[in-house]
Amino acid sequence: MSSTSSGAMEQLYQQLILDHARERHGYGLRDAADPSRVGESFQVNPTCGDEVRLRVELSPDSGAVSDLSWEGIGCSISQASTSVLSDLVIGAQVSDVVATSDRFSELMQSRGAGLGEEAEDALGDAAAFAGVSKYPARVKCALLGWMALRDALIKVSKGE
Amino acid sequence: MSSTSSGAMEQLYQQLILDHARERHGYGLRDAADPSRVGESFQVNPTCGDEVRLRVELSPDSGAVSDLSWEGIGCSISQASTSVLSDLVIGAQVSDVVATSDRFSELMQSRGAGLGEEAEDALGDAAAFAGVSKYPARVKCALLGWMALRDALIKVSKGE
Amino acid sequence: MAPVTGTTATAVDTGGHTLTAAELAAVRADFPLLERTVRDGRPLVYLDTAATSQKPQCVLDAEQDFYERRNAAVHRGAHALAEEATEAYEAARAAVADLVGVDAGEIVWTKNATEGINLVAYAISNATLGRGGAAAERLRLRAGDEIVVTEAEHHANLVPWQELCARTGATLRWLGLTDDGRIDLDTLPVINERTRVVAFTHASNVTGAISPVGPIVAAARAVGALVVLDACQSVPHLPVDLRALDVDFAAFSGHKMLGPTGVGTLYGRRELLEAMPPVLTGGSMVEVVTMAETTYMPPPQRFEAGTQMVAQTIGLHAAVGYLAELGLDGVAAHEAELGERMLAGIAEIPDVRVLGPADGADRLATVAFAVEGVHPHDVGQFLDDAGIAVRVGHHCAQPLHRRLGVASSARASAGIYTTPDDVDAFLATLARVRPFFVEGRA
Amino acid sequence: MAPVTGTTATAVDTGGHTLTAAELAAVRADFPLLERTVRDGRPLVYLDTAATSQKPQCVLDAEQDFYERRNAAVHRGAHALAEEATEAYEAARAAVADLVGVDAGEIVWTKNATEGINLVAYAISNATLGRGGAAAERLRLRAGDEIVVTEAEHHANLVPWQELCARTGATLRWLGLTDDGRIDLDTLPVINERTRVVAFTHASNVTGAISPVGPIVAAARAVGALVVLDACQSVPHLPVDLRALDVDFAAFSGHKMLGPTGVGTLYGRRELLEAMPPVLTGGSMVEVVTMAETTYMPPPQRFEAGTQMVAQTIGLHAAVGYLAELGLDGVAAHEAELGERMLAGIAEIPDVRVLGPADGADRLATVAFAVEGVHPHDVGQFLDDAGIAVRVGHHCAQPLHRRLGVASSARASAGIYTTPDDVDAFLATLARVRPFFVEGRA
Ligand SMILES: Cc1ncc(COP(=O)(O)O)c(C=O)c1O
Ligand SMILES: Cc1ncc(COP(=O)(O)O)c(C=O)c1O
Ligand code: FES
Ligand code: FES
Repeated sequence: MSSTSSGAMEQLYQQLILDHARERHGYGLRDAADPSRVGESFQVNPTCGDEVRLRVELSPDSGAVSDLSWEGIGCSISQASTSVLSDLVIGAQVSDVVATSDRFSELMQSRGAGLGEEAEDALGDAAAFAGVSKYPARVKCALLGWMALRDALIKVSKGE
Repeated sequence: MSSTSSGAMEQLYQQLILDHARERHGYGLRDAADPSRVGESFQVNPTCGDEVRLRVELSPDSGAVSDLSWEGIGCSISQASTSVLSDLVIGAQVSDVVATSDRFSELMQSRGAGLGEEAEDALGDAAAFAGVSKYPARVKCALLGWMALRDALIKVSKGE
Repeated sequence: MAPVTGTTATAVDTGGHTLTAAELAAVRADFPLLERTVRDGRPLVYLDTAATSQKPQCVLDAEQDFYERRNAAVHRGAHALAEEATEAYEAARAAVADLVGVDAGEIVWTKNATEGINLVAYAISNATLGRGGAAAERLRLRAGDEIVVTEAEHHANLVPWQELCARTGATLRWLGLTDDGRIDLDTLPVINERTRVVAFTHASNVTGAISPVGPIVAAARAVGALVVLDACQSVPHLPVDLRALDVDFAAFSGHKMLGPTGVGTLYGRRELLEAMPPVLTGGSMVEVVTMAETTYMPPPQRFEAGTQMVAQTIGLHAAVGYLAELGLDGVAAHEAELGERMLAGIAEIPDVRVLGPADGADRLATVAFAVEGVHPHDVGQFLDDAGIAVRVGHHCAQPLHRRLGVASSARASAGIYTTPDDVDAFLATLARVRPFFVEGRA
Repeated sequence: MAPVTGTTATAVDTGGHTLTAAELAAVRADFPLLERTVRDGRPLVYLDTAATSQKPQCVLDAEQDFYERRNAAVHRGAHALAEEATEAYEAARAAVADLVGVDAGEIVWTKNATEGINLVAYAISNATLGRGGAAAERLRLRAGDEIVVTEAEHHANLVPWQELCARTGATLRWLGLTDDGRIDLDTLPVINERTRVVAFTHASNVTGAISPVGPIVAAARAVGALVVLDACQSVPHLPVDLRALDVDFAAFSGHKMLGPTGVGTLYGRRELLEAMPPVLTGGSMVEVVTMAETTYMPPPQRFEAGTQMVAQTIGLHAAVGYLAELGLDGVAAHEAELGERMLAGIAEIPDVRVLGPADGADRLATVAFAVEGVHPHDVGQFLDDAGIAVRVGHHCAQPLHRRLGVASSARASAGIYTTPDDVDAFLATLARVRPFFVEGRA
């Protein structure tokens, strides 16, 4: 019986993750400057029942994410992941956001193998979640906010 | 691989059974002298789909079976058993018929053990079916006619 | 407990008392999986028995032996193998019936408890659509009819009734809960003369609370409602006599009672099964079939369409034999001791709250809990890292969690093979959870 | 045949050809039951594979290994065991999907094929009662709608449609048969613009006839009807590509394809599964549950309520691996040879008549027959006494038997492990049946 937590826990729950889980950047839904440029998505993780509601607002030329805010409940992984996402996405070009989101999904599907240094560097703080990919049951946690983001972007582009 | 049929087949399919299966005593439904003293039953063996329709007529005092006839399709065991039943039942007291039917059911449930000489003697030709009780899947064959008989007797007593 | 004939294996007879350390070691030796290690070599501490139990070797052997020596289609063939398979299959039914005090003809095989409950709901719904002739009259729902469940239900005993209501126009109502998760008998008046079915759990898979069956059945009987008992969590852990409980239907699952996956049981009072139209239809449950119409066999066959989970019923027979040999009263005594130990231990850990009854009376050794400020999934992950398997999530009981003011929880649950050391390892690791997540690391 | 990842065991790769004697001996060595004797020491000649197949050791081992090392509730836990169990369970789904050329998300686990067909029928019936919202619109039946089956169907693909008609008011119609038991394409005009579902068998479990899938599917497509294929007898014996066959649904059973009892498969075209309301409801198939209402997960989970037959899916994975390694074309070639041998042998026995196609083209090695003047049960009993296991009765196909002018029949059916010697032993004993019963004994 191990009596101290193994290194695996420190690797999974990096200090950056615990900090973001506490601070939750972007938390609290904000009203939009221009409702026609806003997309909102509500996602549930059916395994645990946790939820996120996420709102994006695009710049007038639709090229960039001018604002993003969210609310929800979930585990430290999901809360931290959505918090990091907020930092990465606000102000970024939509095309870059989509690329980051793809890369992050790929990282999550990597089953602990990672994506290599270069690709992970490009993920910035989101690379801290690499350890999650070792735990298939937690991958959905890390992706919950990102799925909401993708869905919200689709909605705003469709003008829903 | 046995190349001749084993003694088990001769024991199960006694010559008496094969003969009755061919001759089918009581076969062909007969009209009743007095319809108010007639009971009829239709039974299906759901495992094989075989059927029997059996008609009994009681004596005017209802004490005896004055006539019995039947029709149906089925295996040699079921045909022979109903044929033997006809011989045993026509002219017999209803109370004796019920006792014989109980004894025959018991024999069929005996899983090859039989009922002992005395009880089997009392069954007359129906004792030839003792071997059937070793084959659970065939017990219903031997009982098909007897079930119809019991049901027909109940019906006539209810005046249906 | 009446002795059950069939494959049994353990030498341990609890005599109704809790197990000695040596007896417990002997029991554990029967469960091969308990020897494995997880997460880089940590010994497994399996505290997820309420989700699914581990299986003793005799269950695996019984199934294997069936496949190696007797496998054949049952109730259909006249050849030697088919005879033997049919006999083994019906002996399993008799053993399960015996365990819960009913007749073999009242036991219907299902793939799990969920199917059993759905079977009752669909039979009622088919009766309402006119199937089953005059015999099914008493099952037909009419406008204004009500079905009553409780807020404590597993989704398996809630959603089928919601759907039945949606299909028929009946109304779903429910008994409420007290703050510690017990069925609140003050809400019994919800059961009224419009109530046609009362469906409730014998024991909660979240709070471990054992339901007050007597008063609920009495209320249902008083208005002539049918009673459906979800016995999933009781049959594996307590002596259960369904006849004495006076319920009309009860469902439970093999995989939670040391048996195989893929087999469950629906008990139905004989005259009700006889009145029910079939639900699944196909082979082995018919009498006469023409292209235009079909007549059906009597129960239980009427409800067993197609080739059944034969090998699994034989495995379940072995599990029932194993439980009966231990004695369910002994199982209950052993688990009660473990439950007390868990509750006492948790009470000493700051910021951990038990969801459900806090003391050991009328409850199972199934303990859901919340660690203040730490999400249950993170709690579970931390325990898992130490080799301790607990379940996290809503445990298929979202309304119950909502009622208790949380979205989800972590849950530790014990079985006959659980040791006091297992409980202690769990408690020691649980005490380190909040410091790890909330108080920050050195 | 695409190679299937997963547990496989045999060294035999047929390369699409029939088996040599040595290969056949190697295959048989994988099946422990085939070594047993019956009826006082007679070696078993198992010719009842169409009812249920025997299982290779690798299937038993895969199940046993699961219980001993990975048993846990799937899709519900975050602990290590649950992770491993979930992975094994989903890998099994992918393997089955691969075998029949569809996507894993289109495979729903059922307890048997019968449940799979009933699932489709109840989804349609629930849609007709208004469940499933706008998406389910295309599944709703209206007055005047028709469902078409054939006279060749197993009760499993007939009675559920009769019951669906009884529940909804739709009308059942059927394609007729030729005198040798094949679907009579002259009756195709029965399929018309009122037809909403066409359900038929890929291969008959009585006559062995393989159905003309192309023309029937074309007729159904022409009027926009859904096509449901009963693939119970085809998937175990032939290479089957469901996408190429262009059917909407297909059901088959694990126990007939070298796998365990208690597990079956329903294939459903993705957009149809997505449009279907759930049938069985309960845990693991819901998203948000309140006391008042519930939202459901996407397929296939939507149709998998409660704890599934997990160990059995893992056993089935091993069976699929075994079949794939043999190669279904090789299986078919081997069995075709045995079928020809049976048909040729029977043709030489006086007063024995084959029910179904008399030559080997487009048929399985499943041969039903009648011995003039001897009831099939007596035929079966006589064969059984010599250790030869055949099936007797109506084989869950009463209308088919009625159409062929008999109430029941005896049936011999071969599998990959059947030998020419098995067939010869059967023929030799069959030749002695009529003399024993009809010609009187010396
Ligand atoms: C053609 C056919 N359809 C359906 C079935 C039903 O399969 P199961 O009994 O496994 O549900 C069978 C086998 O019994 C069959 O042969
Ligand atoms: C109380 C209760 N009811 C019903 C069920 C459903 O059982 P199963 O998933 O075996 O159908 C469970 C277990 O999951 C349970 O704990
Ligand atoms: S556990 Fe629910 S989102 Fe992580
Ligand atoms: S086989 Fe049908 S009655 Fe004997």
